Amino acid sequence: MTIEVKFFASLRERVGHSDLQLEPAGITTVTDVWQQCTREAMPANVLMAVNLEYVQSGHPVHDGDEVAFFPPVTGG
Amino acid sequence: MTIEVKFFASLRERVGHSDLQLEPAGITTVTDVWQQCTREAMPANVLMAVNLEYVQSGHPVHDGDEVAFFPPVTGG
Amino acid sequence: MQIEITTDPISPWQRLDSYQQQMPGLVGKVGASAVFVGSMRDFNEDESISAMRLEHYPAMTLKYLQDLVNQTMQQWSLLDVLLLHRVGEVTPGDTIVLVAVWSAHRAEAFAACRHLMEELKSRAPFWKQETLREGGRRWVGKNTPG
Amino acid sequence: MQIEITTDPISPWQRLDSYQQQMPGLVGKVGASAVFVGSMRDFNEDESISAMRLEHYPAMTLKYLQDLVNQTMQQWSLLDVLLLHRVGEVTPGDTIVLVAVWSAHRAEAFAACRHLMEELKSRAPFWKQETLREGGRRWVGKNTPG
Repeated sequence: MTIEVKFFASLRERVGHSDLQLEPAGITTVTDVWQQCTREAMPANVLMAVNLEYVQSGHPVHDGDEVAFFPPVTGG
Repeated sequence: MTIEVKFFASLRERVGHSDLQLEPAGITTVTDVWQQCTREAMPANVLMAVNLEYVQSGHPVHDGDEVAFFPPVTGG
Repeated sequence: MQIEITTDPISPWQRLDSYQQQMPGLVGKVGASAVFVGSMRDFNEDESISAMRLEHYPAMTLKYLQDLVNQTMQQWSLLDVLLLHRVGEVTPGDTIVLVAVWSAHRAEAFAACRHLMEELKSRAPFWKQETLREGGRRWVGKNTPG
Repeated sequence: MQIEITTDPISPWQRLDSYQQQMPGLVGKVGASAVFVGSMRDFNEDESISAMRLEHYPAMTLKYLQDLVNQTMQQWSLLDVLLLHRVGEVTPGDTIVLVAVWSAHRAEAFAACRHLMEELKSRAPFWKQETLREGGRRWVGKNTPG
Protein backbone atom coordinates (compact mmCIF):
# COMPACT_ATOMS: atom_id res chain seq x y z
CA MET A 1 0.00 0.00 0.00
CA THR A 2 0.94 3.65 -0.17
CA ILE A 3 -0.02 7.03 1.23
CA GLU A 4 -2.12 9.06 -1.20
CA VAL A 5 -1.38 12.80 -1.11
CA LYS A 6 -3.48 15.55 -2.68
CA PHE A 7 -2.94 19.30 -3.17
CA PHE A 8 -5.69 21.74 -4.15
CA ALA A 9 -6.13 25.20 -5.65
CA SER A 10 -3.30 27.72 -5.21
CA LEU A 11 -1.33 25.19 -3.16
CA ARG A 12 -1.51 22.67 -6.01
CA GLU A 13 -0.01 25.28 -8.35
CA ARG A 14 2.65 26.32 -5.83
CA VAL A 15 3.77 22.77 -5.03
CA GLY A 16 3.42 21.67 -8.64
CA HIS A 17 1.54 18.44 -7.89
CA SER A 18 -2.12 17.54 -7.61
CA ASP A 19 -1.72 13.85 -6.61
CA LEU A 20 1.27 11.93 -5.27
CA GLN A 21 1.78 8.43 -3.91
CA LEU A 22 4.32 8.07 -1.09
CA GLU A 23 5.91 4.99 0.41
CA PRO A 24 5.00 4.97 4.13
CA ALA A 25 8.59 4.35 5.30
CA GLY A 26 9.76 7.17 7.58
CA ILE A 27 6.35 8.87 7.72
CA THR A 28 4.75 9.37 11.12
CA THR A 29 2.81 12.66 10.90
CA VAL A 30 1.20 15.01 8.40
CA THR A 31 4.28 17.24 8.62
CA ASP A 32 6.41 14.31 7.44
CA VAL A 33 4.14 13.89 4.42
CA TRP A 34 4.54 17.55 3.50
CA GLN A 35 8.31 17.40 3.77
CA GLN A 36 8.56 14.32 1.56
CA CYS A 37 6.48 16.06 -1.15
CA THR A 38 8.14 19.47 -1.42
CA ARG A 39 11.01 21.64 -0.29
CA GLU A 40 8.57 24.55 0.09
CA ALA A 41 7.99 25.70 3.66
CA MET A 42 4.49 24.82 4.88
CA PRO A 43 2.39 28.03 4.65
CA ALA A 44 1.03 29.26 7.99
CA ASN A 45 -2.56 29.18 6.76
CA VAL A 46 -2.47 25.73 5.12
CA LEU A 47 -5.36 23.38 5.94
CA MET A 48 -4.82 19.63 6.25
CA ALA A 49 -7.05 16.58 6.14
CA VAL A 50 -6.45 12.90 6.73
CA ASN A 51 -9.08 10.53 5.32
CA LEU A 52 -11.43 13.47 4.57
CA GLU A 53 -11.33 14.92 8.12
CA TYR A 54 -9.59 18.14 9.16
CA VAL A 55 -6.48 17.52 11.30
CA GLN A 56 -3.49 19.44 12.64
CA SER A 57 0.06 18.98 11.33
CA GLY A 58 1.08 16.62 14.15
CA HIS A 59 -1.71 14.16 13.34
CA PRO A 60 -0.46 10.57 12.77
CA VAL A 61 -0.45 9.14 9.25
CA HIS A 62 -0.64 5.44 8.47
CA ASP A 63 -0.16 3.29 5.41
CA GLY A 64 -3.25 3.56 3.19
CA ASP A 65 -4.26 7.00 4.44
CA GLU A 66 -5.32 9.83 2.13
CA VAL A 67 -3.64 13.12 3.13
CA ALA A 68 -4.68 16.48 1.63
CA PHE A 69 -3.21 19.99 1.80
CA PHE A 70 -5.10 23.07 0.70
CA PRO A 71 -5.41 26.86 1.21
CA PRO A 72 -8.25 28.59 3.11
CA VAL A 73 -11.58 27.59 1.55
CA THR A 74 -13.62 30.08 -0.48
CA GLY A 75 -16.87 28.32 -1.40
CA GLY A 76 -20.46 29.44 -1.06
CA MET B 1 -66.67 66.23 9.69
CA THR B 2 -66.46 63.34 12.12
CA ILE B 3 -63.98 61.06 13.79
CA GLU B 4 -63.87 57.62 12.17
CA VAL B 5 -63.34 54.76 14.65
CA LYS B 6 -62.40 51.17 13.79
CA PHE B 7 -62.17 47.99 15.86
CA PHE B 8 -60.49 44.80 14.66
CA ALA B 9 -60.41 41.06 15.39
CA SER B 10 -61.31 39.93 18.93
CA LEU B 11 -61.75 43.54 20.03
CA ARG B 12 -64.31 44.12 17.29
CA GLU B 13 -66.31 41.15 18.60
CA ARG B 14 -65.94 42.24 22.22
CA VAL B 15 -66.98 45.85 21.61
CA GLY B 16 -69.65 44.85 19.10
CA HIS B 17 -68.71 47.40 16.44
CA SER B 18 -66.36 47.38 13.48
CA ASP B 19 -66.84 51.01 12.36
CA LEU B 20 -68.27 54.02 14.16
CA GLN B 21 -68.49 57.72 13.38
CA LEU B 22 -68.18 60.08 16.35
CA GLU B 23 -68.93 63.79 16.63
CA PRO B 24 -65.67 65.46 17.71
CA ALA B 25 -67.29 67.48 20.51
CA GLY B 26 -65.69 66.63 23.87
CA ILE B 27 -62.96 64.44 22.35
CA THR B 28 -59.34 65.36 23.07
CA THR B 29 -57.42 62.07 23.24
CA VAL B 30 -57.59 58.46 22.10
CA THR B 31 -58.86 57.51 25.55
CA ASP B 32 -61.84 59.84 25.05
CA VAL B 33 -62.64 58.07 21.78
CA TRP B 34 -62.65 54.69 23.50
CA GLN B 35 -64.92 55.90 26.29
CA GLN B 36 -67.43 57.36 23.83
CA CYS B 37 -67.62 54.05 21.96
CA THR B 38 -68.02 51.51 24.75
CA ARG B 39 -68.51 51.03 28.49
CA GLU B 40 -65.94 48.22 28.39
CA ALA B 41 -62.70 48.94 30.23
CA MET B 42 -59.79 49.42 27.82
CA PRO B 43 -57.78 46.15 27.83
CA ALA B 44 -54.19 46.48 29.04
CA ASN B 45 -52.77 45.03 25.82
CA VAL B 46 -54.90 47.04 23.37
CA LEU B 47 -53.03 48.66 20.47
CA MET B 48 -54.08 52.05 19.09
CA ALA B 49 -53.49 53.94 15.87
CA VAL B 50 -54.38 57.45 14.70
CA ASN B 51 -54.30 58.00 10.95
CA LEU B 52 -52.57 54.62 10.40
CA GLU B 53 -49.71 55.27 12.86
CA TYR B 54 -49.27 53.59 16.24
CA VAL B 55 -49.92 55.96 19.20
CA GLN B 56 -50.39 55.83 22.96
CA SER B 57 -53.75 56.40 24.67
CA GLY B 58 -52.96 60.03 25.52
CA HIS B 59 -52.37 60.95 21.87
CA PRO B 60 -54.48 63.92 20.67
CA VAL B 61 -57.40 63.31 18.32
CA HIS B 62 -58.76 65.93 15.92
CA ASP B 63 -61.82 66.22 13.74
CA GLY B 64 -61.35 64.11 10.61
CA ASP B 65 -58.93 61.66 12.21
CA GLU B 66 -59.20 57.88 11.82
CA VAL B 67 -58.73 56.10 15.17
CA ALA B 68 -58.31 52.32 15.42
CA PHE B 69 -58.24 49.89 18.35
CA PHE B 70 -57.04 46.31 18.04
CA PRO B 71 -55.54 43.40 19.98
CA PRO B 72 -51.90 42.22 19.71
CA VAL B 73 -51.12 41.42 16.08
CA THR B 74 -50.63 37.83 14.92
CA GLY B 75 -49.65 37.99 11.26
CA GLY B 76 -46.81 36.37 9.38
CA MET C 1 -39.59 46.47 -4.75
CA GLN C 2 -43.01 44.90 -4.47
CA ILE C 3 -45.42 44.55 -1.55
CA GLU C 4 -48.68 42.66 -2.02
CA ILE C 5 -51.49 41.65 0.31
CA THR C 6 -53.68 39.08 -1.39
CA THR C 7 -56.60 36.72 -0.85
CA ASP C 8 -55.21 34.46 -3.61
CA PRO C 9 -53.02 31.44 -2.84
CA ILE C 10 -49.27 32.19 -3.01
CA SER C 11 -46.86 29.82 -4.82
CA PRO C 12 -43.69 31.17 -3.21
CA TRP C 13 -41.02 29.65 -5.45
CA GLN C 14 -42.91 30.39 -8.67
CA ARG C 15 -43.42 33.98 -7.54
CA LEU C 16 -39.71 34.32 -6.77
CA ASP C 17 -38.79 32.81 -10.13
CA SER C 18 -40.95 35.25 -12.09
CA TYR C 19 -40.04 38.23 -9.89
CA GLN C 20 -36.32 37.66 -10.27
CA GLN C 21 -36.63 37.38 -14.05
CA GLN C 22 -37.94 40.95 -14.00
CA MET C 23 -34.79 42.33 -12.37
CA PRO C 24 -32.18 41.75 -15.10
CA GLY C 25 -30.39 44.99 -14.22
CA LEU C 26 -29.24 43.37 -10.99
CA VAL C 27 -27.54 40.34 -12.57
CA GLY C 28 -23.92 40.42 -11.41
CA LYS C 29 -24.74 42.94 -8.65
CA VAL C 30 -26.60 40.49 -6.40
CA GLY C 31 -24.36 38.21 -4.37
CA ALA C 32 -26.94 37.07 -1.82
CA SER C 33 -30.66 36.42 -1.55
CA ALA C 34 -32.34 35.49 1.74
CA VAL C 35 -35.93 34.28 1.77
CA PHE C 36 -38.37 33.42 4.50
CA VAL C 37 -41.65 31.62 3.81
CA GLY C 38 -44.21 31.18 6.59
CA SER C 39 -46.90 28.57 6.04
CA MET C 40 -49.96 27.36 7.92
CA ARG C 41 -49.51 24.41 10.28
CA ASP C 42 -52.30 21.98 11.14
CA PHE C 43 -51.51 22.02 14.86
CA ASN C 44 -51.16 24.89 17.36
CA GLU C 45 -51.23 25.09 21.14
CA ASP C 46 -52.35 21.48 21.65
CA GLU C 47 -55.18 21.61 19.09
CA SER C 48 -55.62 20.32 15.55
CA ILE C 49 -56.46 23.21 13.24
CA SER C 50 -58.52 22.67 10.11
CA ALA C 51 -58.62 26.23 8.71
CA MET C 52 -57.76 29.81 9.53
CA ARG C 53 -59.03 33.27 8.68
CA LEU C 54 -56.58 36.16 8.37
CA GLU C 55 -58.04 39.60 9.05
CA HIS C 56 -56.14 42.86 8.57
CA TYR C 57 -56.44 46.64 8.67
CA PRO C 58 -55.86 47.23 4.95
CA ALA C 59 -54.75 50.86 4.79
CA MET C 60 -52.53 50.64 7.87
CA THR C 61 -51.02 47.28 6.92
CA LEU C 62 -49.93 48.56 3.53
CA LYS C 63 -48.52 51.79 4.99
CA TYR C 64 -46.76 49.93 7.78
CA LEU C 65 -45.15 47.45 5.38
CA GLN C 66 -44.12 50.14 2.89
CA ASP C 67 -42.42 52.17 5.64
CA LEU C 68 -40.78 49.04 7.04
CA VAL C 69 -39.43 47.93 3.66
CA ASN C 70 -38.12 51.40 2.81
CA GLN C 71 -36.35 51.72 6.15
CA THR C 72 -34.90 48.20 5.87
CA MET C 73 -33.66 48.70 2.30
CA GLN C 74 -31.79 51.82 3.39
CA GLN C 75 -30.40 50.36 6.61
CA TRP C 76 -28.88 47.32 4.88
CA SER C 77 -28.26 48.78 1.38
CA LEU C 78 -30.52 46.17 -0.20
CA LEU C 79 -30.86 45.88 -3.97
CA ASP C 80 -34.47 44.65 -3.92
CA VAL C 81 -37.27 43.31 -1.68
CA LEU C 82 -40.38 41.22 -2.37
CA LEU C 83 -42.97 40.90 0.40
CA LEU C 84 -46.24 38.97 -0.02
CA HIS C 85 -48.86 38.32 2.69
CA ARG C 86 -52.02 36.28 2.42
CA VAL C 87 -55.36 37.34 3.96
CA GLY C 88 -58.80 35.72 4.10
CA GLU C 89 -59.47 32.00 4.41
CA VAL C 90 -56.46 29.66 4.43
CA THR C 91 -55.92 25.96 5.04
CA PRO C 92 -52.93 23.98 6.35
CA GLY C 93 -49.95 24.05 3.99
CA ASP C 94 -50.90 27.41 2.48
CA THR C 95 -48.20 30.07 2.32
CA ILE C 96 -49.04 32.97 4.65
CA VAL C 97 -46.03 35.20 4.17
CA LEU C 98 -43.04 35.48 1.85
CA VAL C 99 -40.17 37.88 2.51
CA ALA C 100 -37.27 37.95 0.03
CA VAL C 101 -34.31 40.32 -0.02
CA TRP C 102 -31.46 40.74 -2.49
CA SER C 103 -28.11 42.32 -1.60
CA ALA C 104 -24.44 42.32 -2.54
CA HIS C 105 -23.29 40.37 0.53
CA ARG C 106 -24.78 37.69 2.75
CA ALA C 107 -24.59 39.37 6.16
CA GLU C 108 -26.94 42.14 4.97
CA ALA C 109 -29.33 39.67 3.34
CA PHE C 110 -29.66 37.51 6.46
CA ALA C 111 -30.01 40.44 8.85
CA ALA C 112 -32.54 42.33 6.72
CA CYS C 113 -34.72 39.26 6.07
CA ARG C 114 -34.81 38.50 9.79
CA HIS C 115 -35.55 42.13 10.66
CA LEU C 116 -38.45 42.32 8.18
CA MET C 117 -40.03 39.16 9.59
CA GLU C 118 -39.65 40.14 13.26
CA GLU C 119 -41.08 43.62 12.67
CA LEU C 120 -43.91 42.27 10.52
CA LYS C 121 -44.86 39.69 13.16
CA SER C 122 -44.72 42.11 16.08
CA ARG C 123 -46.23 45.25 14.46
CA ALA C 124 -48.10 44.71 11.17
CA PRO C 125 -51.87 44.73 11.83
CA PHE C 126 -52.90 41.19 10.85
CA TRP C 127 -54.90 38.82 13.07
CA LYS C 128 -55.45 35.07 12.85
CA GLN C 129 -58.61 33.23 13.83
CA GLU C 130 -58.27 29.44 13.87
CA THR C 131 -61.01 26.89 13.16
CA LEU C 132 -60.42 23.88 15.43
CA ARG C 133 -60.83 20.41 13.99
CA GLU C 134 -62.98 19.47 16.98
CA GLY C 135 -65.24 22.45 16.31
CA GLY C 136 -65.22 26.11 17.30
CA ARG C 137 -63.07 29.09 16.43
CA ARG C 138 -60.49 30.97 18.47
CA TRP C 139 -58.34 34.05 17.97
CA VAL C 140 -54.60 33.51 18.18
CA GLY C 141 -53.52 35.46 21.26
CA LYS C 142 -50.09 36.72 20.29
CA ASN C 143 -47.01 35.97 18.23
CA THR C 144 -43.98 34.52 19.97
CA PRO C 145 -40.71 36.42 19.52
CA GLY C 146 -38.40 34.86 16.94
CA MET D 1 -32.79 15.71 2.64
CA GLN D 2 -30.75 16.28 -0.51
CA ILE D 3 -27.18 17.44 -1.07
CA GLU D 4 -25.88 17.96 -4.57
CA ILE D 5 -22.63 19.26 -6.03
CA THR D 6 -23.07 19.95 -9.71
CA THR D 7 -21.38 21.44 -12.77
CA ASP D 8 -24.83 22.26 -14.21
CA PRO D 9 -26.45 25.69 -13.83
CA ILE D 10 -28.82 25.92 -10.82
CA SER D 11 -32.27 27.55 -11.15
CA PRO D 12 -32.83 28.05 -7.41
CA TRP D 13 -36.57 28.81 -7.34
CA GLN D 14 -37.46 26.09 -9.83
CA ARG D 15 -35.42 23.59 -7.84
CA LEU D 16 -37.18 24.63 -4.63
CA ASP D 17 -40.57 24.38 -6.32
CA SER D 18 -39.98 20.84 -7.56
CA TYR D 19 -38.25 19.74 -4.34
CA GLN D 20 -41.07 20.94 -2.12
CA GLN D 21 -43.66 19.16 -4.27
CA GLN D 22 -41.88 15.93 -3.38
CA MET D 23 -42.41 16.42 0.36
CA PRO D 24 -46.22 16.13 0.66
CA GLY D 25 -45.93 14.37 4.02
CA LEU D 26 -44.74 17.64 5.55
CA VAL D 27 -47.75 19.76 4.46
CA GLY D 28 -49.23 21.19 7.65
CA LYS D 29 -46.09 20.32 9.65
CA VAL D 30 -43.88 23.02 8.12
CA GLY D 31 -44.43 26.50 9.52
CA ALA D 32 -41.22 28.08 8.29
CA SER D 33 -38.76 27.82 5.42
CA ALA D 34 -35.56 29.84 5.27
CA VAL D 35 -33.51 29.95 2.09
CA PHE D 36 -30.17 31.46 1.17
CA VAL D 37 -28.99 31.77 -2.43
CA GLY D 38 -25.43 32.90 -3.18
CA SER D 39 -24.73 34.11 -6.70
CA MET D 40 -21.72 35.30 -8.63
CA ARG D 41 -21.06 39.04 -8.73
CA ASP D 42 -19.21 40.78 -11.55
CA PHE D 43 -17.05 42.84 -9.20
CA ASN D 44 -14.77 41.84 -6.32
CA GLU D 45 -11.96 43.60 -4.47
CA ASP D 46 -11.77 46.54 -6.89
CA GLU D 47 -11.72 44.41 -10.04
CA SER D 48 -14.31 43.56 -12.70
CA ILE D 49 -14.70 39.80 -12.91
CA SER D 50 -15.76 38.12 -16.14
CA ALA D 51 -15.81 34.47 -15.04
CA MET D 52 -14.88 32.15 -12.21
CA ARG D 53 -13.81 28.55 -11.76
CA LEU D 54 -14.89 26.62 -8.68
CA GLU D 55 -12.61 23.78 -7.66
CA HIS D 56 -13.37 21.33 -4.86
CA TYR D 57 -12.16 18.18 -3.10
CA PRO D 58 -15.06 15.95 -4.13
CA ALA D 59 -14.99 13.18 -1.54
CA MET D 60 -14.26 15.48 1.39
CA THR D 61 -16.77 18.13 0.30
CA LEU D 62 -19.58 15.62 0.15
CA LYS D 63 -18.66 14.06 3.50
CA TYR D 64 -18.26 17.46 5.15
CA LEU D 65 -21.64 18.68 3.89
CA GLN D 66 -23.42 15.45 4.84
CA ASP D 67 -22.04 15.59 8.39
CA LEU D 68 -22.88 19.31 8.63
CA VAL D 69 -26.46 18.84 7.43
CA ASN D 70 -27.06 15.88 9.75
CA GLN D 71 -25.73 17.77 12.76
CA THR D 72 -27.73 20.89 11.87
CA MET D 73 -30.98 18.96 11.34
CA GLN D 74 -30.64 17.42 14.79
CA GLN D 75 -29.59 20.61 16.55
CA TRP D 76 -32.59 22.62 15.30
CA SER D 77 -35.12 19.78 14.83
CA LEU D 78 -35.44 20.53 11.13
CA LEU D 79 -38.01 18.76 8.95
CA ASP D 80 -35.95 18.90 5.75
CA VAL D 81 -32.86 20.44 4.11
CA LEU D 82 -31.87 21.03 0.49
CA LEU D 83 -28.27 22.05 -0.25
CA LEU D 84 -26.93 22.61 -3.77
CA HIS D 85 -23.45 23.87 -4.71
CA ARG D 86 -22.10 24.64 -8.15
CA VAL D 87 -18.56 23.71 -9.29
CA GLY D 88 -16.64 24.25 -12.53
CA GLU D 89 -16.92 27.31 -14.76
CA VAL D 90 -19.44 29.99 -13.77
CA THR D 91 -20.28 33.48 -15.00
CA PRO D 92 -21.77 36.55 -13.25
CA GLY D 93 -25.38 36.02 -12.18
CA ASP D 94 -24.99 32.25 -11.86
CA THR D 95 -26.20 30.65 -8.63
CA ILE D 96 -23.25 29.25 -6.67
CA VAL D 97 -24.99 27.90 -3.57
CA LEU D 98 -28.54 27.24 -2.39
CA VAL D 99 -29.32 26.32 1.23
CA ALA D 100 -32.97 25.72 2.17
CA VAL D 101 -34.32 24.48 5.50
CA TRP D 102 -37.86 23.59 6.59
CA SER D 103 -38.98 23.58 10.22
CA ALA D 104 -42.04 24.03 12.42
CA HIS D 105 -41.06 27.49 13.68
CA ARG D 106 -39.18 30.45 12.29
CA ALA D 107 -36.42 30.87 14.90
CA GLU D 108 -35.06 27.40 14.08
CA ALA D 109 -35.31 27.99 10.32
CA PHE D 110 -33.38 31.28 10.44
CA ALA D 111 -30.70 30.00 12.82
CA ALA D 112 -30.14 26.73 10.97
CA CYS D 113 -29.95 28.37 7.53
CA ARG D 114 -27.40 30.86 8.82
CA HIS D 115 -25.39 28.15 10.56
CA LEU D 116 -25.23 26.02 7.40
CA MET D 117 -23.99 28.94 5.32
CA GLU D 118 -21.36 30.09 7.81
CA GLU D 119 -19.98 26.58 8.29
CA LEU D 120 -20.03 25.88 4.55
CA LYS D 121 -18.17 29.11 3.79
CA SER D 122 -15.54 28.64 6.50
CA ARG D 123 -14.95 24.85 6.26
CA ALA D 124 -16.24 23.15 3.10
CA PRO D 125 -13.31 22.51 0.69
CA PHE D 126 -14.24 24.68 -2.30
CA TRP D 127 -11.94 27.25 -3.91
CA LYS D 128 -12.68 30.08 -6.32
CA GLN D 129 -10.39 31.32 -9.07
CA GLU D 130 -11.52 34.53 -10.74
CA THR D 131 -10.88 35.59 -14.34
CA LEU D 132 -10.39 39.36 -14.39
CA ARG D 133 -12.02 41.38 -17.13
CA GLU D 134 -8.71 43.15 -17.73
CA GLY D 135 -6.97 39.80 -18.16
CA GLY D 136 -5.39 37.27 -15.83
CA ARG D 137 -6.64 34.92 -13.18
CA ARG D 138 -6.40 35.05 -9.40
CA TRP D 139 -7.36 32.81 -6.51
CA VAL D 140 -9.78 34.30 -4.00
CA GLY D 141 -7.78 34.54 -0.78
CA LYS D 142 -10.40 33.86 1.86
CA ASN D 143 -14.07 34.22 2.71
CA THR D 144 -15.14 37.06 4.96
CA PRO D 145 -17.09 36.10 8.09
CA GLY D 146 -20.84 36.64 7.74
